[in-house]
Amino acid sequence: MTAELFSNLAIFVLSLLVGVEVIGKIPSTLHTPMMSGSNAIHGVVIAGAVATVTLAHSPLGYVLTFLAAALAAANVFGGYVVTDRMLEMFTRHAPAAASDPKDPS
Amino acid sequence: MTAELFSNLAIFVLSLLVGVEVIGKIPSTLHTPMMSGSNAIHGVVIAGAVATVTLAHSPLGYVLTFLAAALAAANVFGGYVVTDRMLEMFTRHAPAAASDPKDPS
Amino acid sequence: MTTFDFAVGVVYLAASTLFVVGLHLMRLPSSARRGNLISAGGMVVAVLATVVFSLHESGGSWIGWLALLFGAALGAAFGIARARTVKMTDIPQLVSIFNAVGGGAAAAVAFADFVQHTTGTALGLDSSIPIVLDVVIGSITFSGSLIAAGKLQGIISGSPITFPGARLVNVLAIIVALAAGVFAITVGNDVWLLAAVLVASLLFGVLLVLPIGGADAPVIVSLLNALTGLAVAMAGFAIDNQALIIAGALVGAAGTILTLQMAKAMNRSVAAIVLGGFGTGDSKSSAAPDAQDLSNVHQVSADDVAVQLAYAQQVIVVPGYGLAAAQAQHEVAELAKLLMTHGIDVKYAIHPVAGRMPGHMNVLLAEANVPYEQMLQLDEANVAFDNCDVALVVGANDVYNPDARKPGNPVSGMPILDVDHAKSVVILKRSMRPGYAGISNPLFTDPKTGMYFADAKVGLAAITAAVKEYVTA
Amino acid sequence: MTTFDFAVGVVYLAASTLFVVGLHLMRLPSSARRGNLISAGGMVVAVLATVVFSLHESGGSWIGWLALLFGAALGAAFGIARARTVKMTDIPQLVSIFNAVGGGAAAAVAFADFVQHTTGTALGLDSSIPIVLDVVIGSITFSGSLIAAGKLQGIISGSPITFPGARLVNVLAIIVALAAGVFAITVGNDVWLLAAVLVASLLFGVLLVLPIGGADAPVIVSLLNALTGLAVAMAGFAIDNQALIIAGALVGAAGTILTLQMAKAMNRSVAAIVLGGFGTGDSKSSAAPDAQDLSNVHQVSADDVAVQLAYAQQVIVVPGYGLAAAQAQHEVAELAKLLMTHGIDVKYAIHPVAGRMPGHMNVLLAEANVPYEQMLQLDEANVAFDNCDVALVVGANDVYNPDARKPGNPVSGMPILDVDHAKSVVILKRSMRPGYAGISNPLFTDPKTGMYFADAKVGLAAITAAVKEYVTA
Ligand SMILES: NC(=O)c1ccc[n+]([C@@H]2O[C@H](COP(=O)([O-])OP(=O)(O)OC[C@H]3O[C@@H](n4cnc5c(N)ncnc54)[C@H](OP(=O)(O)O)[C@@H]3O)[C@@H](O)[C@H]2O)c1
Ligand SMILES: NC(=O)c1ccc[n+]([C@@H]2O[C@H](COP(=O)([O-])OP(=O)(O)OC[C@H]3O[C@@H](n4cnc5c(N)ncnc54)[C@H](OP(=O)(O)O)[C@@H]3O)[C@@H](O)[C@H]2O)c1
Repeated sequence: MTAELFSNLAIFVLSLLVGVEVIGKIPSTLHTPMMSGSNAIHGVVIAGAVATVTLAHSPLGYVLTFLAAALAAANVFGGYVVTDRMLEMFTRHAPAAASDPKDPS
Repeated sequence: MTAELFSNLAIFVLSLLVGVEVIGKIPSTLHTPMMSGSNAIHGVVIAGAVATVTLAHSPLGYVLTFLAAALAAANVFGGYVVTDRMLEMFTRHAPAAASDPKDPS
Repeated sequence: MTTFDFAVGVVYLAASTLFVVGLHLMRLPSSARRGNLISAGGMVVAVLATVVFSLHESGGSWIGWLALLFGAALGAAFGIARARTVKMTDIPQLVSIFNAVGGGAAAAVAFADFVQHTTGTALGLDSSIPIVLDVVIGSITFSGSLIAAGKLQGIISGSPITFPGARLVNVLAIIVALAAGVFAITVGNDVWLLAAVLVASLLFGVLLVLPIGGADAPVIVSLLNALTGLAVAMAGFAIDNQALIIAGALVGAAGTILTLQMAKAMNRSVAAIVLGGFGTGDSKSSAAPDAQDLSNVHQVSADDVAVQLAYAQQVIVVPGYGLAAAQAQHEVAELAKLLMTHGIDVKYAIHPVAGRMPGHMNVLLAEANVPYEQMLQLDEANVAFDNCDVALVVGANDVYNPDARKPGNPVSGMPILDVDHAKSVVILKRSMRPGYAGISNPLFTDPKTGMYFADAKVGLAAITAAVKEYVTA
Repeated sequence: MTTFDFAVGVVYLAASTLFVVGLHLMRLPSSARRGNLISAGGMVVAVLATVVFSLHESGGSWIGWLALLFGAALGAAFGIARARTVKMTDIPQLVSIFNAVGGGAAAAVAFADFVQHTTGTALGLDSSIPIVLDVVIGSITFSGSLIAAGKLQGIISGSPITFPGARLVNVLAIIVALAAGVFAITVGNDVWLLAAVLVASLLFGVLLVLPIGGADAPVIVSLLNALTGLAVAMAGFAIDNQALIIAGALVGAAGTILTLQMAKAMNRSVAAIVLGGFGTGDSKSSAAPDAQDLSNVHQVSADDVAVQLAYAQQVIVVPGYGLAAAQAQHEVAELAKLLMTHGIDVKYAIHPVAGRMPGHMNVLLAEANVPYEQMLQLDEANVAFDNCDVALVVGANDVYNPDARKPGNPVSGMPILDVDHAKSVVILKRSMRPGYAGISNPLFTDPKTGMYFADAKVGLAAITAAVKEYVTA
C-alpha cells in the first residue's frame, strides 16, 4: 500500500463529499443546466488524454491517444458551449431571480 | 517538497471546500448550536494529544502532553455535551420543524 | 515528488476549486451562467498545467503529440458544432452523447496506460484495479449513453425493449467482464483480457438501457453522467492525476444527488426507473384504452375557444409535453401577446416535471422570449387558479390529473396544478389518449371542460387567428 | 507508508465523513441533535484509531501515557461538569472557553513536536512552518477567547476597552511574533524562540478582543471558533495527522461561513466588529441621552396593562435582550398560559437577532417550555401584527425600531418587527435608555404606546398577579 494511493484515496473521498454538498437543493428549472454543466466538468478527462501522450510509444498507443483526445475534446468543448447557450436563455430574463428567496448559497 | 506535504495540502484544501459547502443557509435559530457543534469537532485535537505521547521523552514533553490532553479533553467532552443539551431543548417541541419548508439538505 | 510535480499539483487544486465555485454558483438562475464560465476557467487551467507537465516529462514522441492535436481538434470541432446547432429541447440527448464520449475517453486513457505497461514495467494492484474499473464503468456509460440518446432522439423506440434471453445475455456479460477483469488484475498485462472486459461491458451497457422507457431517459442520462464522473476519477487513479480524481469524484457525487432530486420531482424511484418498464414516453403505445369513448366529452372549436378567451380577464396557460412535441412555443407566446394587448392577463403555470426533461417548459418558453415574471411555479400557480377564468391546457395530461390526489394510481401523490379550480378549462390535444403515466384524466369529461382536438401548433395558430378575427370584427 | 498506517488513514477518512454528515444534519432543527451524535461517533472513531496507532508506534514511555490519561480525565471532568450546569443563556461564553482550550491544546501539540525535535532530528520547513503558525493562531484564540468569555460573563466590562499606546503594544507584539517565528523556522530548534512567539501571540490575542463591544462578542466567538479550527489543522500538518487536518479545516471553513451569516443577521460587517467600538452591550454606558425626558411619554402601571390584556383577543409578546438579562422567561411563559386559559390568543414574535446571541430568544423560551408553534419568525410575525390588539414588548428596543426603515442611523436597513402595526403597544423596560444600538425608539413616545418601567421579571410577575386578580374579581 503506497502513500500515493492513500493520498489519492483521501482526495477522492473528500471530493465526493464536496460533490454531495455543493449541489444543495436546486430549483427543478436548473436540473438540466446543472446536469450539462457537471457533464462538461468530467471533460477534464482531456487532461488524462494529454498525460497519455507520455505513455504512447506503439501504434496502438497512438491510436488510443487519438481516440481519448477526440472523445474528451468533444465532451469538454461541447459541454461548456451548450451549457452556456442554455443558461444564456435562462438568464436573459432573470434579474428577478437575483433576489431568489430560497438562495441556497 | 515532499509528496506527503502535497497530500496533506490537497486534503486541507478539499476539507476547506467541504466546510464552506456543508453549512449552506441555516436558520438563525441554529446559529448557536451550529457554532457549538463545530466547536466540539475541533476537539479532535485530542487525537493530536494522543499522538504526542510517542514524542514525549523529556519532563517538558510530559508536561506538554498533559496540558494538551487536559485542554483538548475539556473541549471535546464539554463541546459535545453542551451541544446535545442545547439541541435537546430545541428538538423537544420540534416535530413541526421536521417538515421545514426550506430544507437545505 | 519533485518541486515541479508539486507545483503542478497545486495548480490542479486551484483548478478544482474553480470547478466547485462554478457548480456552487450554478444553483441560482441569476449566477448560473457565471458559474459555468468560472468552471470553464478551471478547465483551461487544469489542461494547460497538464500540457506543461507532459512536455516537461518529455516521454512523448512527436507522433503522440500529433495524434493528440488532431484528435482534440476533431473532437472540439464536432462538440462545438453540435452544441451550437442543437435544438433546446434536444439537449438531453446531446448531454447523453457527451456522457458517452467522456466515458469512452476515460476507458481509452486507462487502456493506453495498460498497453504501455504491457511493454514496460509490470502493474501494481493500485493501478491495475482502477484501470479495470475505469474500463468497465467507462464502457457501460459509453454504450448506455448512446442508447439513451437514441431513445430520446426517437431513433430507438422509446418503449422498453426486452427480448427473450436478455437476462441470460446480461448475466453472461457480467460474468465475462468479472472473470476477464480479475485475470487482468491478477495475471495482468495482457491486452486481450482488457479487450474482453471492454466488449462485455459495452454489451452490458446496451442491455442496461434498452429496457428503460424513453420518458425516464432524462433520469438515466443524469445517472450515466454521474457514472462517467466516476470513470474519470478511476482514470485519475490509474495515471495518478489528481485533477481527474477530484473533478471526476465531484461530478460523480453531484450527479448522483442531482439524479435523486430529478427522480423525486417525478415521484419515481431511481431503482424503479433502472428496472424500467413503466414510463413509455410516447403516448401512442398506451393509447388502446378509452381512446374512442367520446360520449360525455364536450368538444369545442377554435372559434369557441377564441370567444371564451376574449371574454376572460385572467387566463392561465398550462403547457405540457405536447407543446414541446409540436414545437408550438412560439405560437403560444404569440397568442398570449395578442390577448394581453387586449387587456387580458395571461400567465403560464409551469409544473416542475411538465414535458420530458426537467425545466423543459422553462427552456421552451424562454426560447420564445416569454418573460420570467409570466411563468408561475407550482405553488404560485395554484393560488392563481382560484380566480382564473380560463385555464388553457396545451398538450398536457398528467401534471394536472386530479386523480393524483387519490391513492393507488401511477400519479398518486405527485403534486399537481389545480387546473380544476379554474372557472372553465380548455384542453388542447390531439385525442383522448393519455400521456406519460398512461392513465386518462377525469377532467377530460368534466362539464366545465372543453376539449379541442388538434395538434398544438396548428390548434394554437387557429385560436390566434380566430381571436384576431373576433376582436377586429 | 506501511499497510498499518494506510489502515489508520482510511479510518480517519471514515471519521471525517461522519463529521461532515453530522454537520449536514445540524442544518435542520429536526435532525440537528442526531447530527451532533453522529459527529460525536466520528470523534470516538478518530480517537480510538489514534490510540491504536500510538500504541503500535510504541515510541511513548509509560510516564507519557500517564500524563495523557490524567490530563484527559481532568479535562473531561471539567468540560462535562461545566456543560451540564451552564445556564442556557451563558452558552456563548462556554463555547468561547472551549475555543480557548482547543486553541491552547493545538499550540501545546505543536510545541511538543518542536521540543522533541530539538532533542531529535532537525525540522524541515514543511513541519516548522505549520508549527509556528499553529502556535501563533492557537495562542491568539486561547487568550482572545478567554477575554471574549470574560466580556460575555460580565467579568470584564462589555464596553470597548482601549488604553493609550494599545496600538503600539499591538504592533510590537506582532513584530516580536514575526521575528521570533521567522528565526524559529529558519534557525530552528530553539525552544525559547517558540516561547517568544507564544507569549507575543497571547498578548496580541488579548489586545485583539479587548476593544470589542460585549454585544459583538458572539460574532467574535464564532470567528475565534473558526480560527481554532485552523490552529488544529496546522497541528495536523505539524505531526502529519490527517484527522486533525480534515476536521480542523472543516471547522475553519464552516466557522467562517457561520460568522458571516451571523454578522449579516445583525447587519454588521465582520470587519467593523473586529475593529470594534460601536456596540457596547450594556445599555447603561449609552444612557446619557434623553434618559430623563419623560414628557409626552405615556406611563402605565401593571394594572393598566392587565386590563388591556384581559380585553384583548390577540396578544403578541416581543421578547428582547432585557428578558434574558432579567432571566424572566418563566414569568412571561406563565403570563401567556394564564391569558390563554381565558381564551386569549398569545404568540411570541422572535426577531433573528433579539437578545445577544443568535437564537437567544428561542433558547430562552424553549427552556420555559414554550411550544414551537407559538413562536413566530420575523415574516409570520409581521403578518400577525396587522390584527394584533396588544403587542407586549419585554426588554426589547432595536428589533422593532421603526427608524430602521429610515437611512442614516445604526439600525438602518435591519429588518424589524412591525410592532407599530399593532392596535396598541405596551413596552416593559426599566427606563428610557436605549439598547445595543444606542439609539432611542420613537415608539416610546407614540400615542398608542404605554411604557411600563420595571425590571422584566418583576414587571411580568406584577402583570400576571394583576390579571389573575382582575379576571377572578
Ligand atoms: N419533466 C421531466 O423531467 C420528465 C421526465 C420524464 C417523464 N416525465 C413525466 O412526463 C409527464 C409530463 O406530464 P405532461 O402533462 O407534461 O405530459 P403528458 O402527461 O405526457 O401528456 C402529454 C400529452 O400531450 C399530448 N400531445 C402529444 N403530442 C402532441 C401534439 N403534437 N399536439 C398536442 N398535444 C400533443 C398527448 O395527448 P395526445 O396524444 O392525445 O395529443 C399527451 O396526452 C409526467 O408524468 C412526468 O412525470 C417528466
Ligand atoms: N442576537 C444576536 O446574535 C446579537 C448579538 C449581538 C448584538 N445584537 C444586537 O442586540 C440588539 C438586540 O435587540 P433587542 O431589542 O433584543 O435588545 P436591545 O435593543 O439591546 O434592547 C434591550 C433593552 O432591554 C432593556 N433591559 C435591559 N435589562 C432589562 C431588565 N432587567 N428588565 C427589563 N428591561 C431590560 C434595556 O432598556 P432599559 O435599560 O431601559 O431596561 C434595553 O433597552 C440588536 O441591535 C442586535 O443587533 C444581537
